[in-house]
Amino acid sequence: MSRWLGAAVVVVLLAAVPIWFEAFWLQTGLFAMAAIIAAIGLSILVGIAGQLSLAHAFFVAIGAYGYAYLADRIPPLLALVAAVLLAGVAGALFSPIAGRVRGIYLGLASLGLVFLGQHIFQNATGITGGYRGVAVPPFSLFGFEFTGADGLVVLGVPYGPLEKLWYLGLVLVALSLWYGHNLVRSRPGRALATVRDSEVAAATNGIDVVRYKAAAFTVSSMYAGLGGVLMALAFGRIVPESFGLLLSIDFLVMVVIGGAGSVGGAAAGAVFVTALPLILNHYSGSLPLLAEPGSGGVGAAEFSRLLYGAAIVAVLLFARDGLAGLVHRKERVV
Amino acid sequence: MRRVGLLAVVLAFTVTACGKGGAEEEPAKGSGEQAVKTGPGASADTITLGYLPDLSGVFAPNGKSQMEGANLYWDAKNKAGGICGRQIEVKVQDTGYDPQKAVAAYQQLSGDVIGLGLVLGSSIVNALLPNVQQDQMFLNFAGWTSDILPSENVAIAGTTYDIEAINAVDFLMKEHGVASGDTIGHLYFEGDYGENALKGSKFAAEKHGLEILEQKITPADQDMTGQVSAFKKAGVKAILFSAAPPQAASLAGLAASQKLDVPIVANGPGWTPQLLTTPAADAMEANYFVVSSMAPLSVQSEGVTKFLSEYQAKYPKGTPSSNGSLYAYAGAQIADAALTKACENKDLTRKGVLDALHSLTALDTGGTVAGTLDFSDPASPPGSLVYIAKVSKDAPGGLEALGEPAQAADAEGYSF
Amino acid sequence: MNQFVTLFVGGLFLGAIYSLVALGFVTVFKATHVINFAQGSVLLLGAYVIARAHESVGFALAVALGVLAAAVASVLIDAVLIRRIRRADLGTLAILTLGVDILLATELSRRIGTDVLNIGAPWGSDVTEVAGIRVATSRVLAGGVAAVLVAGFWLAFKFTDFGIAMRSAAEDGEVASLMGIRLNRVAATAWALAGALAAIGGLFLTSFPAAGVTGSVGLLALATIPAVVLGGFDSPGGAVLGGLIIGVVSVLTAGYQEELSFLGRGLGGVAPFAVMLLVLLVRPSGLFGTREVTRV
Amino acid sequence: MHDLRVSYAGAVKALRGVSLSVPEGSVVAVLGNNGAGKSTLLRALSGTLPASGGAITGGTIELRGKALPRDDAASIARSGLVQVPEGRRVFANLTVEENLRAGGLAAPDRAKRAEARAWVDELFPILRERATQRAGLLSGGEQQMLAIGRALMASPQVLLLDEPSLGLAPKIVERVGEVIREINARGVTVVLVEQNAAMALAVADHAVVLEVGEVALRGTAEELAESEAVRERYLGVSTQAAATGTRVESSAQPLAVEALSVRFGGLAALSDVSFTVEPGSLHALIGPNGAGKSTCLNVLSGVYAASAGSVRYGSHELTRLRPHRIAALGVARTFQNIALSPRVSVLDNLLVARHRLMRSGFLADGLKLPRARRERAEHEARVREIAELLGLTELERPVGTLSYGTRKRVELARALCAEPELLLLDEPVAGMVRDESAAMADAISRARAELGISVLLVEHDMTFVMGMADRVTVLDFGKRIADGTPATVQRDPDVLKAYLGAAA
Repeated sequence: MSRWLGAAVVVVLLAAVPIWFEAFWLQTGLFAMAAIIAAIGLSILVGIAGQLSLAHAFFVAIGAYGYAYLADRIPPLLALVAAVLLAGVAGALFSPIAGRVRGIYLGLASLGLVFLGQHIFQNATGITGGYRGVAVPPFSLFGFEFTGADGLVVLGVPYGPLEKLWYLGLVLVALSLWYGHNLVRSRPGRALATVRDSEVAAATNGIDVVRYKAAAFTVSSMYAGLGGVLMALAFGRIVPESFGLLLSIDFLVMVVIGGAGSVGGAAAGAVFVTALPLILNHYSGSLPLLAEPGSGGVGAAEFSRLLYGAAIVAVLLFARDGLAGLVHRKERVV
Repeated sequence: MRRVGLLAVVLAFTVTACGKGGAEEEPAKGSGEQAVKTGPGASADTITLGYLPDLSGVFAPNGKSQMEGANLYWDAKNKAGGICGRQIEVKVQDTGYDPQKAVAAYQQLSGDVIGLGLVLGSSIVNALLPNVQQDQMFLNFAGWTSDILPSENVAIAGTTYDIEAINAVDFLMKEHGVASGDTIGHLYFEGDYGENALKGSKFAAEKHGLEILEQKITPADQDMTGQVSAFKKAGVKAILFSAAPPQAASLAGLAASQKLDVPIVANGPGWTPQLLTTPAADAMEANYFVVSSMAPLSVQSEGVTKFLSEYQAKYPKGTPSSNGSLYAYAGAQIADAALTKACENKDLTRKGVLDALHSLTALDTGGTVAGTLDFSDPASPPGSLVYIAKVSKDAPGGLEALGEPAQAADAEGYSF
Repeated sequence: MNQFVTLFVGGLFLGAIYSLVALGFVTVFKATHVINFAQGSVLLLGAYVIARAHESVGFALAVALGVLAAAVASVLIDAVLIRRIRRADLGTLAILTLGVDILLATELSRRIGTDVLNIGAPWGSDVTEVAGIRVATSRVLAGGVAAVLVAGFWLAFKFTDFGIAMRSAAEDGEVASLMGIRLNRVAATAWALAGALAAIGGLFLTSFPAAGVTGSVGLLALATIPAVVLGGFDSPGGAVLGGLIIGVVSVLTAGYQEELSFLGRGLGGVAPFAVMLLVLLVRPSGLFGTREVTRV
Repeated sequence: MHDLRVSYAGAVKALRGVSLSVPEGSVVAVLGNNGAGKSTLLRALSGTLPASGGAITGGTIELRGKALPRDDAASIARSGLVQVPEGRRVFANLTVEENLRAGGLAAPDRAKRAEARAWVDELFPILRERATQRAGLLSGGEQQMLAIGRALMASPQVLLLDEPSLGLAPKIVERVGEVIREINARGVTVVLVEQNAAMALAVADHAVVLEVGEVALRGTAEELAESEAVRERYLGVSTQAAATGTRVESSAQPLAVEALSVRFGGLAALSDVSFTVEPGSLHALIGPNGAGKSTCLNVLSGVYAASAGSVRYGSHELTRLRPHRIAALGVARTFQNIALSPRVSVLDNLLVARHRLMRSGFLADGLKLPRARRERAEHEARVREIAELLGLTELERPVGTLSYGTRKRVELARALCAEPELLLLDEPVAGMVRDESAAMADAISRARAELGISVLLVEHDMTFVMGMADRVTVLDFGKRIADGTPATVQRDPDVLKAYLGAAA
């Protein structure tokens, strides 16, 4: 009973955010939501299935570009679904390598995909617009446009694209968390965890290891694709530079400091990694330690970068189960 | 449940702390001559300008010197009384050259500023443009690509990379004996800057029957061995350069070492005085030229002299650069002119400033930017003249202007 | 043809520098099973110290200082951080070094700021003519130094007590410790060597024909990742060969950009990764890497 | 060594107060079954416990009155206590010469090193001949010589030998025995850890028998060799053959192994082995360490590829199937080293075995469709039944937090949850105390009776096997040396020899 009440309070509060918070917070929140969705996917791949991947940014880009390209041609909702499927197909196509190459070789091989992707996005100007990028068509659902054009006002607050996207983001995040939670404790989820802990044990329990590795890549890429679509919508315009190595690394950091294999941890890691620099920047004026931008000394941007590095080191040294481990103090497992 | 309760309290607290502030325009208050209509970013005693440089990403060095230039200008302006009685406040947000951060940074600034004094990078401007248009803000773009045209909101100090490249080809043909049928190499960055310059050089090449040998690189490429070798094999008569200083040093040094003794003409961002401390300094002094609408610091114009003296007073240890601090300085001059004009029009709203900007048809920057600037047509860059300068170890900033700013005849027929 | 030879030779010399950095990766991996992503910022640190010090203490001493600084920094990463979670999995250790890399690289680029620091090499932009091909002297020297160092490494690995301790520890750490080999000492030595190699790699990567030390030089170490993977993570020979291959591939794809323009321009940075992917498809553990064995 | 206590990861108590004193210049043998704590004892002595997640929780270790450090293997080695690890573990990619040099790094000085080198050359002339070859290319026996030689290079005062006879031919084992005596003759104290009681008792002065982390017997070698208790432990002789299980009604098909051979590189792990598991029977596959039992099991479950021969389950040829296909035929197995997911709950670990019986996939399960929920509920109910059959409670706990014995039972339960027709068990009672192993035997028998399955059991513990098997196949050095009922096998002279050596 109290759980339902608590959930209801959280839902109401989250739904009220656009009424109270300024555009900056909505924008930051949307980026965090996009990161949460994609990070859950990577957590399934790295944490549950034990397949190290540095290619996540590539699959995020497939989702983002896929949506931007398709939404001009088919209804945006279909474009969203198609973009997610497209990312899934890209993940499945990578599975011959994923099936053959193991461990750190897989991680670094997948790194190659990010560089190849960047090259393709820069050069396939017909679809991606090259370095100029492409405008992302606004989302619409059964004729309801996610733009400010309809002049919708709620409680005195004009509802523009950010306010509307906020709700789309909430729904997508909720669905992603729900699916992720279900998956972890389901037949395929158990199969993936067994593949991670012992491929031999998995195989002798009737699990087709190669197929499940490919499936893990596919599902994870579909998550990445969905995250990519939301990211594209939050941006309004996407350029190749957004989907580079740094983004891939960020995703891996989210998963590791969140606590590999924990869906909730990945979400927490995503919020931390995405929002930390934005929020530090936001408050840079009120933090006495930081130098004014442009005045030399340690500025907010450098400070947040240093904090990011220090957080990675600290979490790995002192909280090995990541942020998720801090919440659930579990018995230490061998 | 206790956790949820706590969360609710925290949230409620945050909510009350930062309720969504309205951003309505205030009607003209007061009476008589003082009645100036204001909007977001302008009050009775301050005008707030937003700056979105890159302070932590790949162009952080540029970003820092740009902020030096901007601060220099506005500090002096404020000391002299500000603009129509109002002090200018500068709000800076770092973009890290990351469109995602830039969008968030913009959202953070947008409620409080009247316009954007400087934004670095065309991918960032592209990402911001939908919002900027909706907010009717003016935006001073650091980066000279014509991709951004036509946009009502964007102001560029001077001309664009493609026009620079056309002028560069013209210069090579007139002064360095490049003739129809020759091949010119063009080494350019992937992305807006390089590819915009390439558009110009291709236009000029077609017009004059020249061949262009393209070599595209990325900022991560630091060693031009392969590129120089390709140029040498093709027997290029000259090289156009649209990349960054580290690549310039590598290119010039390698060309000299491979006995590829041809002129290299670079766009503005291809130069920094630091290059004179590299081993390639001699090679650059012999063959390196820069085409830019920003004045080389050796030009003795009123604006540049003023800039230099102010700069040395404020940053005795700093090194002024023409596409960093001087550019932001010139950008501030433009913003100043638009704001002043808007104030004269009694309309310090964002729209008012934008209209004021477009009414400037012959803005004289005192020579920091070549020629006078005309902002009336959003479809073409405000300036069309360029300085051509030669590397010289003795000149301030390492560049010595070759003659007065000029414009190649070809540029007239060029469509953006 | 002449162009091909010029490019090929240029690529080999560039590759020789990559080989040094890659050898550092492999040394650390063999001794401690860590993928050291901090190699890039250690490289930057070495180059930075050389560039800052050469004016006051002279080039030779500056190089010594730079190498020392990089080696010490590298050892500290191992001794202070890695050692505490030595038995963590590969991914965790790799991310840990990434965190260190972010810290070190951020601070160094802040210090370097807008500057392009001259590394101060006495040979400047001199050029040497070898069999009709003109190559930057610094590259020839780099090739020579790389050859000497690689040979020295090989000899030391093969014949000295240290080399035997190192190889024993790499093959079976537990048994090595049973033989009285101090693993922490072996690890520290490996990290120190990797740091020193990175600094020397940094010296040559930032001297002519490159411009000098900028904040982004650390990223150059990324270019050696395909080299290491290509050669096989635990194979020093593979690292050297991989470095050479990557050098040649990137210079050739740049030089033949016109002919390869159907693949899109600007291939130089991508080609090494593409080659790496192709090699991994055929040999999942690189050219000379040891295959992972599944134990039951 | 006094009252030594060691535990792994706080859960498994591997040594529970072992005291042992080794007189200078003697040879002391430490005997015991798999999991008795022999290796743990050596790890504690040599300071390598932390590397395997163990820790000394009590007691002291002293060498000549001086306490040894607990976790610094290198300085222990340098202080003169040098170990020859189990399974030889030579540095395969180093040459023979380099291996010896590696050993010499712990020698106190150059002179000692040279002296040791001369001695090694004298002891093992073969190593001299093969000095420039890679150690990985040597035969098993030569590798053992090299491993001993490598340890001698450090001029040890005390030499610890961990299972030096493991997987070696009888002639070589004899040679190893001689070498140990020669080494001892030079004044080096030797601690010999062995499963091969015959060999160990032949060379040792004193011996102790460890059993589940405690000293069960101690005495001089002669006393122990004559002791009935030792015979019982190694051959299960005193257990009455009457206890043999009866065959159960079964839907399983016969498993026929014919002329099976497996080669790793040049090494023959199995050669020409044949036997048949009749439906509903409990068939035991036994043999000393390194005899090829586990290899055989790995081929049956598809983990290793056979070099020659065939394995047929009913009409299916298993050697050509991938493991998950074999599982789909109703063949389940357990692992000697426990291959459970430690961070996952017992329940979920058990449900993994239902994989082949369940149908829901990424869509149905992820979206929690009613079909998937119903399926899950049905299977969970069945899993709980089986867990109860094996006495498993606390199904929500992560497996990694359970004791070793319980984990072993979870491992068995998981195999049973697959509803197999044929169950392959790899050393189900290794490392268990007597009560635990009795409970395990009981669990296996009950499961067999209730579920009607055939069982192929690989085991070390003779007592355990003799009590329950219908039929026994004995392997030694990859070859079948006996096959028949427990009673016949127990009296087979080849078997006696394999277990107790020629002396028995």
